[in-house]
Amino acid sequence: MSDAATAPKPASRGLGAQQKIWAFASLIVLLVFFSIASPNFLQTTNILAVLQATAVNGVLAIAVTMIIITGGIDLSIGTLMTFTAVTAGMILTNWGLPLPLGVLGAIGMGAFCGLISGTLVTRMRIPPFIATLGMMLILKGLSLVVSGTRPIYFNDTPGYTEIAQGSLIGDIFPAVPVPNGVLILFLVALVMAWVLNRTVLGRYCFAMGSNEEAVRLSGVNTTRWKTAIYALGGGICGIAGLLISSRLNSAQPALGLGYELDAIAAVVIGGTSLAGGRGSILGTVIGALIMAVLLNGLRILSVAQEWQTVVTGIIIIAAVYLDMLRRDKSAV
Amino acid sequence: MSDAATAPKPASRGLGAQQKIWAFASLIVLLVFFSIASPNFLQTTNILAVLQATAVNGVLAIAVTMIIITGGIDLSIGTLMTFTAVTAGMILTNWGLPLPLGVLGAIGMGAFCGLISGTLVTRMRIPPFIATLGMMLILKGLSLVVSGTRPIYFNDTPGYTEIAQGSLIGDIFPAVPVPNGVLILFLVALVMAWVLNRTVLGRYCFAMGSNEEAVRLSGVNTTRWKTAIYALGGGICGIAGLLISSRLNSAQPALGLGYELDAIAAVVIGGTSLAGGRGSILGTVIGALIMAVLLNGLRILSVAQEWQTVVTGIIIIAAVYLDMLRRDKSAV
Amino acid sequence: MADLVRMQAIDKRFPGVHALRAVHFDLAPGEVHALMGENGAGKSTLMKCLAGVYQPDGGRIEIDGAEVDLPSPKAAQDHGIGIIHQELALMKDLTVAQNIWIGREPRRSFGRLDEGKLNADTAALFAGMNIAMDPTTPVEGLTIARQQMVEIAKALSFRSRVLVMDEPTAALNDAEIAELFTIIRQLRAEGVGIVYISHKMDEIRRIADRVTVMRDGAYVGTVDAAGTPIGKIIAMMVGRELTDETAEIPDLSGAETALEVRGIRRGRELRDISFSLKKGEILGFAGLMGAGRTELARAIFGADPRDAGEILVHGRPVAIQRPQDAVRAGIGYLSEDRKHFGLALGMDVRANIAMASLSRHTGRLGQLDEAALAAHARDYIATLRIRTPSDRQEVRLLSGGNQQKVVIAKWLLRDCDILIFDEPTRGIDVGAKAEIYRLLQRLAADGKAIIVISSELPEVLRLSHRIAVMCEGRLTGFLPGGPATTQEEIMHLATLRPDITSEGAAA
Amino acid sequence: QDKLYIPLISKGFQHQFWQAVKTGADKAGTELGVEVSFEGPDNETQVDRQIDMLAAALAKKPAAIGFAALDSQAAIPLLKQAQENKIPVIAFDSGVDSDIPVATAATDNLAAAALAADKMAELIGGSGKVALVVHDQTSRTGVDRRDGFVNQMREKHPEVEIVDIQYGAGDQLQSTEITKAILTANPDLKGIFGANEGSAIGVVNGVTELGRKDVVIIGYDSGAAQKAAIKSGVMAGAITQNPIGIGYETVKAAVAAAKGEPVEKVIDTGFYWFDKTNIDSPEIAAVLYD
Ligand SMILES: Nc1ncnc2c1ncn2[C@@H]1O[C@H](COP(=O)(O)OP(=O)(O)OP(=O)(O)O)[C@@H](O)[C@H]1O
Ligand SMILES: Nc1ncnc2c1ncn2[C@@H]1O[C@H](COP(=O)(O)OP(=O)(O)OP(=O)(O)O)[C@@H](O)[C@H]1O
Ligand SMILES: O[C@@H]1[C@H](O)[C@H](O)CO[C@H]1O
Ligand SMILES: [Mg+2]
Ligand SMILES: [Mg+2]
Repeated sequence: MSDAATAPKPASRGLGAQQKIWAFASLIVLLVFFSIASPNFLQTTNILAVLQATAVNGVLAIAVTMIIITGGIDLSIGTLMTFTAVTAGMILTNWGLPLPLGVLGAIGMGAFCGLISGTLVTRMRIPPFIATLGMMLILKGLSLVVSGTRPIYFNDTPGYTEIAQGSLIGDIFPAVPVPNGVLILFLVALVMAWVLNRTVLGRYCFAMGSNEEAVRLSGVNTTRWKTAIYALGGGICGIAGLLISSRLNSAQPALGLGYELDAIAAVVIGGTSLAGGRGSILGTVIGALIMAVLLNGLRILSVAQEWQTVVTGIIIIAAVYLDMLRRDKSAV
Repeated sequence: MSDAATAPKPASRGLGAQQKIWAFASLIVLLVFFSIASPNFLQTTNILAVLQATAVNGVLAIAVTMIIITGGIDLSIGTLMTFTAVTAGMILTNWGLPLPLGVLGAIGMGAFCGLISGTLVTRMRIPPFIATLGMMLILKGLSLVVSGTRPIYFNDTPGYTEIAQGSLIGDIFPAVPVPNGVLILFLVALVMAWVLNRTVLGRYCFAMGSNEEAVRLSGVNTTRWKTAIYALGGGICGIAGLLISSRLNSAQPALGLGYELDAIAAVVIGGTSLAGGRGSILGTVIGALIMAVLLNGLRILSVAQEWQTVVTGIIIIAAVYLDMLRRDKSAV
Repeated sequence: MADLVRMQAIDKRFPGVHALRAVHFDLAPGEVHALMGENGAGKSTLMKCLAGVYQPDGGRIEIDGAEVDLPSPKAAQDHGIGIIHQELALMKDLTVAQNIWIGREPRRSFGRLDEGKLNADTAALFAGMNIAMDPTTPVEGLTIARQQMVEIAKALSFRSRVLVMDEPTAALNDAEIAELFTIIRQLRAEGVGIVYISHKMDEIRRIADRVTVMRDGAYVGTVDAAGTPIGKIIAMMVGRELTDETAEIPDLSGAETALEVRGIRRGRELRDISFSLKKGEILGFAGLMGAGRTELARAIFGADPRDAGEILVHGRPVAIQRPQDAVRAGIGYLSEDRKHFGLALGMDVRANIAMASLSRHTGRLGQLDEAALAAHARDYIATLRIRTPSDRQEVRLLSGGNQQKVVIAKWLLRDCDILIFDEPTRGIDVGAKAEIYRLLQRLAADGKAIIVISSELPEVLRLSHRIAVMCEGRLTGFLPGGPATTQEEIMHLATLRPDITSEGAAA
Repeated sequence: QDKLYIPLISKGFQHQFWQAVKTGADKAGTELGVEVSFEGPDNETQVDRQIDMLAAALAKKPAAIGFAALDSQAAIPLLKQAQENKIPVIAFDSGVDSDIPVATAATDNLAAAALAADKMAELIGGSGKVALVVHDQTSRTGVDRRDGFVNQMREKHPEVEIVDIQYGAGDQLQSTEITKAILTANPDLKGIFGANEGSAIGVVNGVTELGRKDVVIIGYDSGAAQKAAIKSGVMAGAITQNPIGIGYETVKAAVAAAKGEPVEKVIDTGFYWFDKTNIDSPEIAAVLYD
């Protein structure tokens, strides 16, 4: 399409682009450091392991990136992921329906729950932090209720583990057995980057994050668009739910809490502003990679767990500080 | 004091007052409901247990209320609480110093860590969410490092458990053995309500939360004041650290994560706006009480644990929704 | 006698913009020195350098003949420099009094606030300014005009030796402006040096002693206010002569009705308002502050709820509950508060211009036609002379007047049949103002129906084909546009409060 | 209405292990005609949450109470309150450092982990590198299983080198990533011990994802996935406790104590090694859960 090629980049990306580069620099520094520190780090299998480890957090982070750009937040993404996994488990294992229905069911349930969060935020005007904190608890409880507090295994759906663990790429190029989970992460990232930068939905994300009232007074149905963005985020959480449950070959109903903070950290390390109005998917993916590389590297170096935590905290602050340093002082 | 009586009330409190009444209504509804539903609920021992359960979360919530009113957030309050408890443990148990030094040490360490968070937020311009997310991890790790991943017991400091568990009031009026922890919660609340409504520091909290740039342009050293507010919040986390470790007669180094969300939920249920600029300590205390009553009541009714989670989520949303309902529709 | 302030060869660059090029400015004690220039000429930037908000990249600032360094607003305050910023900088959650004394609140021991003294001092300050305002009102509920009064009161409270007023009257009506001028004259008599920035040319005659003109970030010259014809000052500003045209009132007797409003009501703010508007007509709304014109516009547009009332567009009733209903029905509304209601400040010029029209440039998958949006943006940047390095510049980096033009462009692009402009020339320079007047006339000639709300009576008179006047939520009458109507007639209707007899008769 | 009421305050709730304890408790409740409730915090760090649960349980005036202390000292004031109100306390899963509990139904985690160490040494041929993936760095069960395993190796199998111990919160996904990192850093690793169900599954996943077939995996607890891994040979074997038995015995002892009958002070519910060979035997099958 010619217009995509000729059109200059939107400003939100102009700024975003620089940020990405900075987050990217942090990533490179970490990669170089760990490569030197451990000869085992830069092996194909380990690189694949790092990518694989990025997939779930990366997809969740993408889900919440858009929402954060609107100036909102979604704390329920972790437990929603679990709830969608449980949903897939119910459909496939308990009801014995075919795989595609399980996939659609998980994504649909994610979108539906996102719709509820979105409705709470828009129509009922509950601050996103509280609406999604409530949803986080509700979904956590419901996952346990629905599953009967028991993991649901996918043993009867043999294709299920292929979703994250198989390798379509490896089938074609056996030298690079990139797991499907990673492929899905990059596909989701590509699609969402397109949505954010090229579509009207993405434009409204940035605009509402910048000044929602001005957008409303421009005749835009902000209620509907914002609700749609939460629903879309929920649908993407459904993809994360499929990934994690495929990897574990089971829906683990007790898991999920805490995943939201990791995802949000990835988003912010990637240069998206929690105040809304600016951010990028590429940044988020780099942020998720930074976190995965960091944890993997520290584990390979056998850094004691307690120090791993300390170092992660420092790196999160440092990565964002680097980003601040280059920003215009007067920028808000 | 005549001028206090004649002076019209500041608007920020005027608004706050209404909100408090609504949160208060939710609290009363819960109390009435549980009293009817279970004869065991309205016993003195249970009421005291509820109050005792409110103490730690309440003090933490007060610590973060001020920070939220400035438009910031502090996610590190939970692990900072733990770190101050570990500090007290080091001072009292490992070094064998006298009790007052342990108390001062915990509060001082809290203030110091708050100072660091504040500096990250103000001087290094790192968004509060990230600065304190990083601090949350750093302090979590450091608690484990310093304690050697083992609880530190206060068996050699016999007075220590008295801090939260003794009852000065009970010594005087044996009929109402209100634990000191509860007394401390109310003292902290009183002092902080005074600070927030009657002092310059409090005024700048509201002002910065309302429009920080305007305050800065008015010649106020916002950097210094905001840093001070984070330090004060940290000091109060130190009090929470003393309370929890006194209650457990031990500093539990792994505890703390997740407490920040409960505290923030209490603050928001109490009518303080996460956008900054408005809020009250009384509201926060009521918010913390609502959460404690709710959990205790559900337990007394033997509601299944997974449903407890669901109900808590719903009530958090409902309490804030009630508050929204009465607000002017056009208010942002 | 040494100059109070002397700014020499001040230079200031922003990324992509050379905002000040070796600008000179001086101020004597006891003078009102007007600083003039087109939107984006650099007036606010120069004064922000003096107020310690920006650090100049070059040049020197002297106060009482001694060079000073002004690294912060506080440092400037300590030198006796006070400023009223062009953009309101208030804390909406605080009261009026708390806003005025922020950073200087009367204290007692232990950092305790003396709230009683705070409010008493404010009451005294307001009394001196002849303003009736309760010091304990939260700022949030105030209209822009009243917020502006608070800013002025705040600046006065400093008892500064140098007082910078950056478009203080942009939101004020004539009575308030007169009040302000009384205060300014009094300060001048006390020896205060006042820098006065405004786009209202008549004010220069009334209040200024000297005028310094800037253009494109450069110093053009300083002239005596009394002895220099306005036309010459304008020529210095815009680099050419402007011709002033008056409105020709078209014959609209055969035109069809575009908008009809029947019995709009809301509480005490809007009381049973009905009127109609024809295609090709410009209907001016005049009234004092608080008359309810903005409220009426927002109610028609669906931005605020109504208690009662019907709206007919092209003769057909339309249910307008929310702004999107209005826009769908072909109504556009340009708000009086661009910062809060008009612009996504963090986004670029192109995105803001496109904001109301995205649905028209969206493909089947929701993809945007960026090329078309870019072309539109560049068109409007050219036609409205928006001073911006490119259509990708973030709007927050534009000068106030240029931001206003972006909002206008947004509604022009949307191409509504009915346009409501609320204070469309607020903060806009003379040259641009004339362009906007011409634009409105052209739009009307093209068959658009236009409502213009303005607090500047000359503007209402100059633009309107018909004038509606409001007072306290009521429509008190209509007057014909053009030279036949006088300001006095408008003021009469604008102060026509319902008298006891009519209230009694209604009951 | 006259039904005895016996609350169990456990260390956890969501883990399958605790659900198995609950199953045993419910079973005893039905058989003995008493009302049983079961509650525990989200994770084993939340000592004060457990105390609040205990307080609420005491307010319900129970006939007796079952308690699996996260930190035995922290609960002492409330346990004293129970004693004063003549509510017998039965400790389960791990002991309480106090003479208040009238009985304790627990597993000796130190001994159980030592058995795992013996089996590991045997299966890797007496020497080589091994690693541990443990669920928690601070909780009693995590610490005991780690120390039990490590000390036994040090004392009895000095040829075996423990190269790494990492903690995955019992979260399968985290434990998977940890396992992969450990294997990357130590390509010549011979065996990994996963110290609870989630950790053990994580180890299995990590080893499988890396396509390694030469690593000896020893697990802990049971659950469907772990049982399958043992049957398929991916996991060499595991230690199981008797969670259903723990729950059952706790309620049984509580009822007896409430009725003033004598109870045994220590009820050893035992632990067992199970592998491919004995997994289907009736004694083992009875102590496993899905
Ligand atoms: N922080 C900034 N970053 C980038 N450009 C800026 C910044 N502030 C001002 N500018 C630019 O500097 C120029 C001068 O702006 P300034 O606000 O001083 O104009 P002004 O004369 O006050 O105009 P107006 O009459 O519209 O208020 C404009 O082109 C504006 O876009
Ligand atoms: N003195 C006042 N104090 C508080 N609120 C006021 C005051 N005057 C007006 N208002 C509020 O403003 C509303 C309408 O005022 P507004 O200024 O928007 O009307 P307007 O005719 O559009 O005037 P403007 O010239 O400011 O646009 C009133 O209904 C009232 O709510
Ligand atoms: O074995 C159980 C569970 O695995 C739980 O994770 C911790 O407590 C232990 O006793
Ligand atoms: Mg200006
Ligand atoms: Mg108005």
